Amino acid sequence: MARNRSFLRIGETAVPGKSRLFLFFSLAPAFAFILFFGIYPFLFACFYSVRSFYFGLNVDNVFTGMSNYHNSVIDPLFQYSMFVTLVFVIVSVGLQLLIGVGAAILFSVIKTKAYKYIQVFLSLPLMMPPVVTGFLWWYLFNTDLGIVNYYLSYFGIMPRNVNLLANPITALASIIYADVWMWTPFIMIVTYAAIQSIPNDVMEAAIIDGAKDRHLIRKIILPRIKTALLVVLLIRVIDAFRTYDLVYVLTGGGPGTSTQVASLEIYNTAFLKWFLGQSFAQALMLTAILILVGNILIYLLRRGV
Amino acid sequence: MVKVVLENVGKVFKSSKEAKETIAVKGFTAEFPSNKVVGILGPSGCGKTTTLRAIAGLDPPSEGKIYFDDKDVTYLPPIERDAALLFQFAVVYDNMTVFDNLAFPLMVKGVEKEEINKRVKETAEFLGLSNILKKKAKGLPAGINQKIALGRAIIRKPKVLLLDEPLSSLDPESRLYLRRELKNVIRSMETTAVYVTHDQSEAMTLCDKIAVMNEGKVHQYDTPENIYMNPATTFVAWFIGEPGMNLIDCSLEESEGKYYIKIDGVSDVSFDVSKWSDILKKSEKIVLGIRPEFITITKAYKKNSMKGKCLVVESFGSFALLDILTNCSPNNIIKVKTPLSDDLPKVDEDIYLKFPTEYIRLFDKKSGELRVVMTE
Amino acid sequence: MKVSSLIKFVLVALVTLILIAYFDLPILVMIITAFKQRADIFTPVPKWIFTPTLKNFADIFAGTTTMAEGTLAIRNSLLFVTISTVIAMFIGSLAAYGFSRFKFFGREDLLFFVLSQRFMPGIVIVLPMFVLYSSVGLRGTPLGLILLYINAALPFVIWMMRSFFDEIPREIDEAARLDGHSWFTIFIKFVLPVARNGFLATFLFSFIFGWGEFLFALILTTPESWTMPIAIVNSRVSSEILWGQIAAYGVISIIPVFIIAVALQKYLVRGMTLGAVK
Amino acid sequence: MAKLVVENVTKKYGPALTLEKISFTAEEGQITVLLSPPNGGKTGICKIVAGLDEVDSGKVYLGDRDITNLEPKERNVSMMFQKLALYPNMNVFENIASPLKARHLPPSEVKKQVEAIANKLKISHTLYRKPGTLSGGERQRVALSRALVKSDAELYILDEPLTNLDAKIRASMRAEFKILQKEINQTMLYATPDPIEALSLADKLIVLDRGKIVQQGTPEDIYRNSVNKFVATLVGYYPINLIEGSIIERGKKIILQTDAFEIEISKLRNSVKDYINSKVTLGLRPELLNIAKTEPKTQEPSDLFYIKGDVFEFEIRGSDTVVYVKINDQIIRVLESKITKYDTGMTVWLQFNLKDIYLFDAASEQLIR
Repeated sequence: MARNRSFLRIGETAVPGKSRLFLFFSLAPAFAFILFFGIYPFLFACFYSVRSFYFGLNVDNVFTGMSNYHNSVIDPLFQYSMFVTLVFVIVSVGLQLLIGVGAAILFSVIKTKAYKYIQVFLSLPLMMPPVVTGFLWWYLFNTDLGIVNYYLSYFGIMPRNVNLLANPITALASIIYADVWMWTPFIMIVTYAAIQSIPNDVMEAAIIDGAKDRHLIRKIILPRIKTALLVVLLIRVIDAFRTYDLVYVLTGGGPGTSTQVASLEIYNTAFLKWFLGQSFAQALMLTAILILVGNILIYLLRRGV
Repeated sequence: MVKVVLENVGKVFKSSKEAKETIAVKGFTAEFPSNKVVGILGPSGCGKTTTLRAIAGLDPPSEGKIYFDDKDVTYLPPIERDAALLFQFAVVYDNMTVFDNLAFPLMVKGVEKEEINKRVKETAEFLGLSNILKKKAKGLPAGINQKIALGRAIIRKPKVLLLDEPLSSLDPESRLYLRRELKNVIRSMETTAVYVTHDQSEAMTLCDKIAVMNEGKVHQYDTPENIYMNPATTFVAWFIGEPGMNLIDCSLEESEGKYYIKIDGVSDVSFDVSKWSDILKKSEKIVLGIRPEFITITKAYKKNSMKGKCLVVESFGSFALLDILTNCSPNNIIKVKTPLSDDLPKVDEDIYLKFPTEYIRLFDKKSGELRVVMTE
Repeated sequence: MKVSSLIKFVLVALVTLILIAYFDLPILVMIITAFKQRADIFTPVPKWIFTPTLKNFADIFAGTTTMAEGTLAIRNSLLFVTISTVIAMFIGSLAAYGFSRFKFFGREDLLFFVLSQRFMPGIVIVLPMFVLYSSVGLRGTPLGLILLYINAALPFVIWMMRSFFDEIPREIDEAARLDGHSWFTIFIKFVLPVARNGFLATFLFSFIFGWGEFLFALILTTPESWTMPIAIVNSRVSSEILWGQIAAYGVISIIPVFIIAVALQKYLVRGMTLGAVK
Repeated sequence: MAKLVVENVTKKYGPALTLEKISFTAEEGQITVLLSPPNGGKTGICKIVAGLDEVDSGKVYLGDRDITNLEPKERNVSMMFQKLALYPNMNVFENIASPLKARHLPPSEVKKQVEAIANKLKISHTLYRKPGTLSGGERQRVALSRALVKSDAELYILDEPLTNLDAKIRASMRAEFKILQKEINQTMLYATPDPIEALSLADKLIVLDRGKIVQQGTPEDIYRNSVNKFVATLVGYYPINLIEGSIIERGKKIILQTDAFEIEISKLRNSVKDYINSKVTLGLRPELLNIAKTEPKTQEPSDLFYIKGDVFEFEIRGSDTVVYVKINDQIIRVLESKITKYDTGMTVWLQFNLKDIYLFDAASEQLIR
């Protein structure tokens, strides 16, 4: 019975010699990469996050305990960047969820055959390189040339010469707007697919039972796509926490530091102050948040979507 | 309590990819009498489920009309037809309790709470589900699931009950059990039931009338006995019965003013068919059909019997199934079903087959249609 | 009955149109701008009708402007991303096959460890690599970036390919083993061909992700090894913003991606959720 | 061709299934059939013999070789899978050729052997098509060809080869397979959940219940002397009637008393003497029961029993009739292998022979006789 606990199995069975060799060689290259490019940087960051490590500057690289962490936490700039990130994540992902799920339900309830083609059009923003997206919106929000300003003033919503990216509130709103533009299709498409994966039988049975659209949505559709929704939500939350490129291009963190999200703040600590030690500390704190969210996601994935 | 009338119902599926059309059902015309169970029987892909879905209103037919009594329902949505449908794989709403499952059809209609409670209780009682009403419907055995689905179907007392192979996904034991249950329910409910299945014993036991389908066409719509005794086409002859009819090529021959059927490739077997010569003369080629259970075997030669070699003997408790190698065409193996006895032929033994005249059916080879029933 | 379904149709059509306008109009504006003359861009009122020109594209390819790095960056992007994706596909598929076919102690944990790499903030990886590359001279080299890109693509490839392999009945492998084939032959000749659609989809997704990658390239490239996103960002630095050329550049950058996107519609959801939602 | 010996094989397959001390022999040139309901352990045994699953303990011998720890390809066995496992990316020819190619046979030889087996199984016309375009029956034949093309395999393992087919085609394939087996005359291990297939094909039948062998022997023997209720229920042509009752002694007679009827079984005194006054289950096979429409003349004493009852209902299935006879609220199924019509409620006499009755101990479910 001891062999029952064998480490290596094919399907339900312990792996015999030659198969074991193949298993090793199948995993080895990938793990060589992941260990080196995943684990090494992480350990490196951990090690230097507790040292006064300045890159290229003539500063003593010494152990400083938790002071990098401490200084980051009490740094108003870092605090503010975490706050902006949080606002960005909540508002942006919230809007995406609202519009995306709504559109997905609409399309599934009307059962249009054209969805296939509609999806192609709606998925385009998703495929754009983020930098191009950032640029595009930078152009669209441009005071003199952008169509956003033009049409907003055309319909009398605001004067033409307001620079939306120059005001802390509207700048953040603009970033959120662009992010919603970019990621809502993701939520919509995934939700739509989740709804489609509800067995046809179940939907038809409910229809035969006399269910109307609102019953279908409330009693059949929503309960069955719960988990899938949570998964996309978490993926979005994690990615939104890491957002870098869009903000970098659109506002560069400005005006001032008003849209300085966490990734940008860390980047600046590293490449403006060249204080890599502190930037590691900040990065690891961000990682900690992501690990927390990620673990919930992993728990859900393990339970099965 | 309505009669369902299908008038020349047809369904064509268009595949946008290959610009190809698949004819699923063609010219289905039949009347399903009220308060009876009608079976639609056929191999998979014969169009039986398509027909059922058209009656349910899930996919309207591409041609023809469907009436419930005199009302044209061809294009009505399911909700307005008052028909219930049971799927092959039982559908339960597994995020709800059993109670909520049963209550669902009433709830969406906006029936009063008290009335719902009462009817759910009644239905649960009737089907023996009372003790699990509070359970989540998830993870119950398939047999129970199908019962819940059945409960959901009958709780709103539908006029028409449609069943799409509801038993085929169950294990044999619960299948037998649920089959009897189903029979009770249908009898006590006064509803017109349409039962789709590929399993002939299910159709034969449950249904008052059966429509046998193949490749979109109805081959025969008749009582189970007639379908068994006088199959309308060679397909029905082959499909019904376990095993189905032996189908043997023959030719019509004339001698001294009399007409005989002779089996191709066998010289000394013939049957007098003078009485039907007018009908048979119209056929280019004739197929003789005889059920394995009606063939008699002897070890010694008798007049008008056919020689064969026994290839396979399978004994089945009370009877045996023999595969006999003969010179017949198109298939040189004739199946014989015979009661188990001590002088059963052995493998490789030569035996003689005799076809009792009254069980012989003659078909037209080209159209496959039944031409002559040799009973008098 | 008829009237209500007509209203429903109109309503839905309207919402669909609004959604398409919301999501595709900005892209349309970019495409239009790419074909505009300078004079047509700098107008107070957006011009929807104008005489199109190919000058912006021609300038990029001729290198006659300040965006001389343009064609180089296009070439770099194509090269780095293709090479890294191809390598990641093979390494990753092999590992995915191992994960799919063998049960071994800690398999699940290992798989989720792989997944966690996908959710690591890029900055945590790139800063240490910046230090390391600086010291070993890999900074600014194609090799350095390609290695990082391979690593970045691996979690995605492993998870996607595993979900495709899981759909292939184990009996295929077992039958091939009984036929007497070796594991490696089974993987290459029996399993991979069956998963070829999934393989292609995974490849294309990885390509798209690599194509749009920004942070690693920003920190680890020099003008000779700039990729397209970096070239675009840096074009803003010049004294006058060449809107037409930047738009043309953007159009070039989205062409391969859009072609792929149309081809990938069937696998879109799977790719975006690492196979978690099918 | 070789003899397969499985000795004390034990293997845990998760919480639902454990193979426990499986021991049996598959004789040279015979079909040994493993029969069990789904998830009874058949597939596990097939895979262990094939080398796809490793045993926890126990030994597997093929001929005089110990193959317990050999890789599948070193065992010289061939297997056909329930799910067929045809290679969808290869055409039929390449599928069948796969085992030959793995041995690096010259192409001309491969072609010759593939064509020979394809001919024998009547699939020559499909050789250059992909499996996806074939009908269910054709696919089955391709999978069988691929298993049989290794003509020097010492053992052929067939894991539910006919299960996926339509009932109609399955019956005809069964007979064809029987002829084929006679022709190629190889050692075969054949798993199936279908008792009819098992009874028809087996030289030796092994009945499994949740990972344990409950009975092995010839099909006839297992059918006649099923060791317990499980085997009696599984191995038959129609579900057996099971009637609760008890054995009592009345004077010198031994009586089997059930809710439905009483019969005298004094002749079985020797077998049932330990069970007097205890609860038993009477098993009556529907196919071994007869119905008389008129009252038979009884000649005492006789081994034939006649029990009066009335027809509750009857069903015509294919060319058989199932009659439900009601006797004191007990319903007994009778299978007649012909079509007979009855009126519901009419009085009939159920007729069976003493030698055809099964008695099981109600508690242990084991056969008493």
